[in-house]
Amino acid sequence: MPDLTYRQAVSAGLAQEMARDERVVLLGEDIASGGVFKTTVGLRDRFGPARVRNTPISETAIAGAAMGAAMAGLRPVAEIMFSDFYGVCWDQVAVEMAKARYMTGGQFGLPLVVRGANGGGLGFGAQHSQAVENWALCVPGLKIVSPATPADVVGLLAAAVRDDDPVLVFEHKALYGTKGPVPDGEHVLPLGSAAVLREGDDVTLVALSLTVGLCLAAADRLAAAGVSATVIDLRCLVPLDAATVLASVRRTGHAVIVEENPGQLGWGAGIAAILAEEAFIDLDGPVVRVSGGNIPLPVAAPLEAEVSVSTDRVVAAVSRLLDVPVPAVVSLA
Amino acid sequence: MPDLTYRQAVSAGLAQEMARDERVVLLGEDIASGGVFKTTVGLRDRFGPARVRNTPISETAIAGAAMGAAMAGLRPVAEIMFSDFYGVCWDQVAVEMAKARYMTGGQFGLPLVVRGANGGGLGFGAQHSQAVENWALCVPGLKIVSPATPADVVGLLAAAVRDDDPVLVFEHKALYGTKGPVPDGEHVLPLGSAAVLREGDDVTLVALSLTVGLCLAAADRLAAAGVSATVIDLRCLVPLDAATVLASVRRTGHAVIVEENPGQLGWGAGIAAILAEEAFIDLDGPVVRVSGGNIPLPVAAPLEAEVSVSTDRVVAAVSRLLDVPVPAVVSLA
Amino acid sequence: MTTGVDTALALHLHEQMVFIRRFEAKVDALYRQGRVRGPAHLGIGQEAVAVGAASVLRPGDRSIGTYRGHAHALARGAPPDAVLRELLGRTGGICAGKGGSMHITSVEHGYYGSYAIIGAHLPIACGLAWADQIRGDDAVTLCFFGDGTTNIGAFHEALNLAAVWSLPVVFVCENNHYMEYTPIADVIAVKQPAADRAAAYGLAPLCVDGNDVDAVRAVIGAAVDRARNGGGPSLVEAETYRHGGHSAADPATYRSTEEVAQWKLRDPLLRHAEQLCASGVSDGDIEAVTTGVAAEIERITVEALAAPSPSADTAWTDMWSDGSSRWRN
Amino acid sequence: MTTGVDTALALHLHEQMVFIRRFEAKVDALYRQGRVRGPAHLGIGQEAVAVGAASVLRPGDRSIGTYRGHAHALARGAPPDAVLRELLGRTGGICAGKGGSMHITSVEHGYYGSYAIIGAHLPIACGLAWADQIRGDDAVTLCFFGDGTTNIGAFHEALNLAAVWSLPVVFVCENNHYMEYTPIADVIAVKQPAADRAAAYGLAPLCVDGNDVDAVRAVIGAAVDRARNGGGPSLVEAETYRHGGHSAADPATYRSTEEVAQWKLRDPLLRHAEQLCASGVSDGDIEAVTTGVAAEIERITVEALAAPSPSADTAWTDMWSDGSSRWRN
Ligand SMILES: Cc1ncc(C[n+]2csc(CCOP(=O)(O)OP(=O)(O)O)c2C)c(N)n1
Ligand SMILES: Cc1ncc(C[n+]2csc(CCOP(=O)(O)OP(=O)(O)O)c2C)c(N)n1
Ligand SMILES: [Mg+2]
Ligand SMILES: [Mg+2]
Repeated sequence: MPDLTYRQAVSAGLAQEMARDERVVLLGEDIASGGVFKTTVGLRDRFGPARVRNTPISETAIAGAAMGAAMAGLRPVAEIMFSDFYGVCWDQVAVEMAKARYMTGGQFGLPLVVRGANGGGLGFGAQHSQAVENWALCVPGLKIVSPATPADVVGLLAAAVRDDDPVLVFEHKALYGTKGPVPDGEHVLPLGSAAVLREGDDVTLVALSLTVGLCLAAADRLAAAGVSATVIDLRCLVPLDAATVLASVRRTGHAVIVEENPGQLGWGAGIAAILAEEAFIDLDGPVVRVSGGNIPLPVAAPLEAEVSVSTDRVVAAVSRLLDVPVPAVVSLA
Repeated sequence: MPDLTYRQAVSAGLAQEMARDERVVLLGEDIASGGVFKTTVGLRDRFGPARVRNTPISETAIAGAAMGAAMAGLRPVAEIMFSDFYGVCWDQVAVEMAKARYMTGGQFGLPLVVRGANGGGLGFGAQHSQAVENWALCVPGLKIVSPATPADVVGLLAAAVRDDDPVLVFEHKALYGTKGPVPDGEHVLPLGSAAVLREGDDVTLVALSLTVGLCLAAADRLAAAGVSATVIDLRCLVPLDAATVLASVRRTGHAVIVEENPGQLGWGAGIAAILAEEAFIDLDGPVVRVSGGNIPLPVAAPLEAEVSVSTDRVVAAVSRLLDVPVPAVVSLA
Repeated sequence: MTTGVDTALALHLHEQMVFIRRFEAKVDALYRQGRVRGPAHLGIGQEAVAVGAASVLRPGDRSIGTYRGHAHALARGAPPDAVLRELLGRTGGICAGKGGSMHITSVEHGYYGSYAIIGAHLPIACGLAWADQIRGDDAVTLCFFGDGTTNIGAFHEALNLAAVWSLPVVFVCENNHYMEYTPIADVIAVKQPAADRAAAYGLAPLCVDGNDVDAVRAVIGAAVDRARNGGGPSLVEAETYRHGGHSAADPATYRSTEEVAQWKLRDPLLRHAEQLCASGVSDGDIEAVTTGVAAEIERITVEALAAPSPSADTAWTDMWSDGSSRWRN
Repeated sequence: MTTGVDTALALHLHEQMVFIRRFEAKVDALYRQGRVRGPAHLGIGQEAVAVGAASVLRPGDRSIGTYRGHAHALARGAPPDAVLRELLGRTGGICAGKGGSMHITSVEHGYYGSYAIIGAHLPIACGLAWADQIRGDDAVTLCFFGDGTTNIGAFHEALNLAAVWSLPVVFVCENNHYMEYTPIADVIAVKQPAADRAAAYGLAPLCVDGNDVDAVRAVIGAAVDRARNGGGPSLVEAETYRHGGHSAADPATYRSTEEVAQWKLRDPLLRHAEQLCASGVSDGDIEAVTTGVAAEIERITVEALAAPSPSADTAWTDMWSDGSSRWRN
């Protein structure tokens, strides 16, 4: 199991699938030279310029070309450099890709992937930091994947490429530099299967992407205070492994949902609504959400921190819910 | 109190504000001749071509021009003919308008309105029937209005025009033909104030736009079965009058949220999440959602009906929640 | 128009145009009877573009169009009864009742669908052509759209991408002089919405009389040949006119009766019938085409109207590739 | 460059260019020290465009630009210390710490902001100009963007709208020959990304050497005059080059050292200094400008670095027009 960074895992996952299936082709801005986030390094050299194509700054054309190519039998992977740029091609994604199969009565499928860098935390500001998976969750017809570890990057990206429906993969830009083991050989995970990363009895923490690490850290701190937490990484929003969340919450009686995005409306609300409807009888307390501020992301460090989710805020929310004192930060020394 | 149709109320509301403030200007496709939905009838003749401007088919330019004009002191009202077309200008709305005031440290405001026809029910199909208010609710920085009656169209549109922030007004295309009384003289409502249309003790029905009528009809049928329902029309999603909903649910102990959009993620999930977190202790049963199918809207009548919310489905959901027999349809004779 | 082969082809083109004309007239009538759900955008007056263009394609070539797409589907061979059933919301609809008039699609016949968001399908056309390019196939993609569509961003991005990647795609702008109710001249600063933009993508300006089916065949045929032989994309502007309103619901009062009358003199069917006569085809043979078409349309209409509605539960299929609409467990 | 007035102006332009150069060099250095949060896109090498263009504007005129916008803000008179504090995330930042390098804005000085989504501000520029047109003001809007931006849909829609509405706006494309890492020549099918597209909007192709501040003044000045006098929009392509990478984080290894060296010979500051000399300004006077600028930049840097970070609770202001961030009760 070699250790890869999350960004290397993107290249590795793409390479794995391109080697396996020559219908897999890439397109995006500056990807041929390795990409702005260095997530397509080496692929042009290995697979040639016909399969790794630079594009103009034309996200609508990128998304549309991916869709057309998928209709005609390729398996394109389009890069939308920052997921914020879905704004300029939202019609192609939400109104064309998501609906084409259905509205033609299933006359064709769209085996395509759109991937790019999502989320905040690096001071990129309001227009380069959004948690765009939530826009997509409003739109039936799109599968939504958001990996938290290098291994999951490879496994879920591979699954996305092999899937016959449009899959949006949201990589987290604040995780690109993180490292982790990736299984040797071909690695593929199923879509729609959440990972239970830690089992505990008192509360279920539901996380995705960046917030997985926050929840694991929070669980550590809570453990020191005698609170035992289950941590679930959803991995996918569509297909959603609601059963795993429901089963855990039925057992622990308490749920805290930790989402990076503004609380106004995001996937956390969707999970909370499912719990409030389907697990009501087993809930021993309110369904708590820890969300980002309802504000565009500011740049200055103390401001961005103020409006962002954090391990501290998760710990505080759980402590309040379970009515235990907030455990102090464990010293690393 | 003259009776106006909902579509006439749009023209009336715009005329009221244009007469009052000459900074109010309109732009959109085909609006000068009265508009595709006949919602701008007579305005070009009354206020002149400089203030009522036809545009090319360029929604990005329409939204952007509205934004720039607002920055420079006008109070533009842009028409996006079908709200589905927000897809082609989503960047302008979600990434520019919603964020500009904040990210410049408040150097300018954006007193603008974007309005258009939203929702399904008329067989317009997957690309002309979406409930787009949900996309907007994912994005802090946009006020969101969706009137259910002609009077509210005038009052809320007027408030939107007078507001100093960007306001999206979602008119419902299936309501354009409905009629209702509109107050004489100037009519303005506050933004962020829900309407309690009916008070009952057993359950709170939370509705918006098209679903308000469904809920009122459901409440009638439920009354015949001895169930007394409160019906709340949210009117706005941002600012959200959560207090009115919370107060009612605390009293009735039961909430059924009725939204037109796919349940995967929509404003109903946001309300459910608020209730599950803030009213948990007062809830006597699960928070129930009645939502549209997680599917693009089909065209054939029985198919569209199958995936859409209806009075029947609301009645059935309440009956199930309160464990009473489903009341039969009351004959109109 | 002198050989027997030519005459047979000319008669075939005529039959197609007449068929499409009569089909759409029937749709208009059914719409007025309240039998068509949702909008219906007819192309009456524009038939020569769809028919002429389709006639230069081979099986395996691809085409793609808009909500005003009945003609383009039928010209490629989409079964008219299945199209009609789609419009009427009956079983056997070509999109299973899920698309309606604006989304007629027949992949089996190379027609990759009708799109109802202005400009959205131009980038998709690039993708279709890109797939053929990558595989080294010599298929060509034809993409139809209107004059008003030249002002949306997707047009610009698609044309540029096609040119830069030298894709085997031919963009055909049907310039019928109006967006919905607004004359195109009001919303562009050039004379010709497509041709005057071609140079921005390094392309030649190509114009054709869109009401002359032979001219359409010649110009689009040459563009298709060029694309097939690796010569890259073209942008063709075909000048034409819709006799009716933007959709069946639009009385089109924004146009003068003189203007409409003027264009009806240039009706592509009339002109083609005249040419047929001139080339020696008898009035009787031309009549026979019309009679045959009318009978066929009557037949499929009766059958379609007799067909039941699709059952409600079919709403839940065709969503995902597994056929289901399940998004969670 | 013969009168005293001319010389004073020339020296002023020189000072502005030198100031912006030194300011950005300082930002680069601070970035390397890890003191700048988020990305920083420098325009070193392109100063003559911003300075020349701003010099033909009047108070009340509007300008608007991109993430590569430090120069454009400063050239309009935005206070450099407030800009620097914004980049460093200190109190007194011109956007209160909420914008950062990519969103520098100074409405007070007519600079309506820096936008980080490619092309998004071109339609916004149309709106600024539209407001002036409706009110009958004679203000002009200047809109800056890069070569790569000519390929996005918003460019097309904005140019067309401006032309059709005859808006008082001048679009200035700074053609620095690269999008991020990709040469513009790879992604267009014409030679000149802006000039070769002008005709599509009924506009004349206008080109200028963007490294020659006087040439910039002449060409953009004429376009501004035309717009001010009701002559409608222009599209100007200014050829230039960025000496560094796309952002401060980019080593720009995709360019040959020869290419960079070649362009550095055409450095707008060098050239302008030579012209100053030729017109009789002494080396000493030119030196003095540089020395003064250096001292000023040192001063604001020291002060900015000494300033505290903004307090966390200020994150919750400036959201809505009432100053709050409340979205529900
Ligand atoms: C993005 C978008 N904006 C607006 C519309 C509404 N609309 C439908 S058809 C049409 C006019 C299109 O004109 P043109 O391209 O000339 O095609 P034609 O209808 O004349 O065939 C408009 C504005 C739409 N469907 N999509
Ligand atoms: C819609 C969108 N796509 C992509 C990007 C990423 N991006 C930022 S700058 C840039 C290159 C822009 O090139 P150009 O217009 O030439 O301006 P320059 O940076 O050279 O000044 C790209 C692709 C973006 N910000 N927005
Ligand atoms: Mg047209
Ligand atoms: Mg550039």
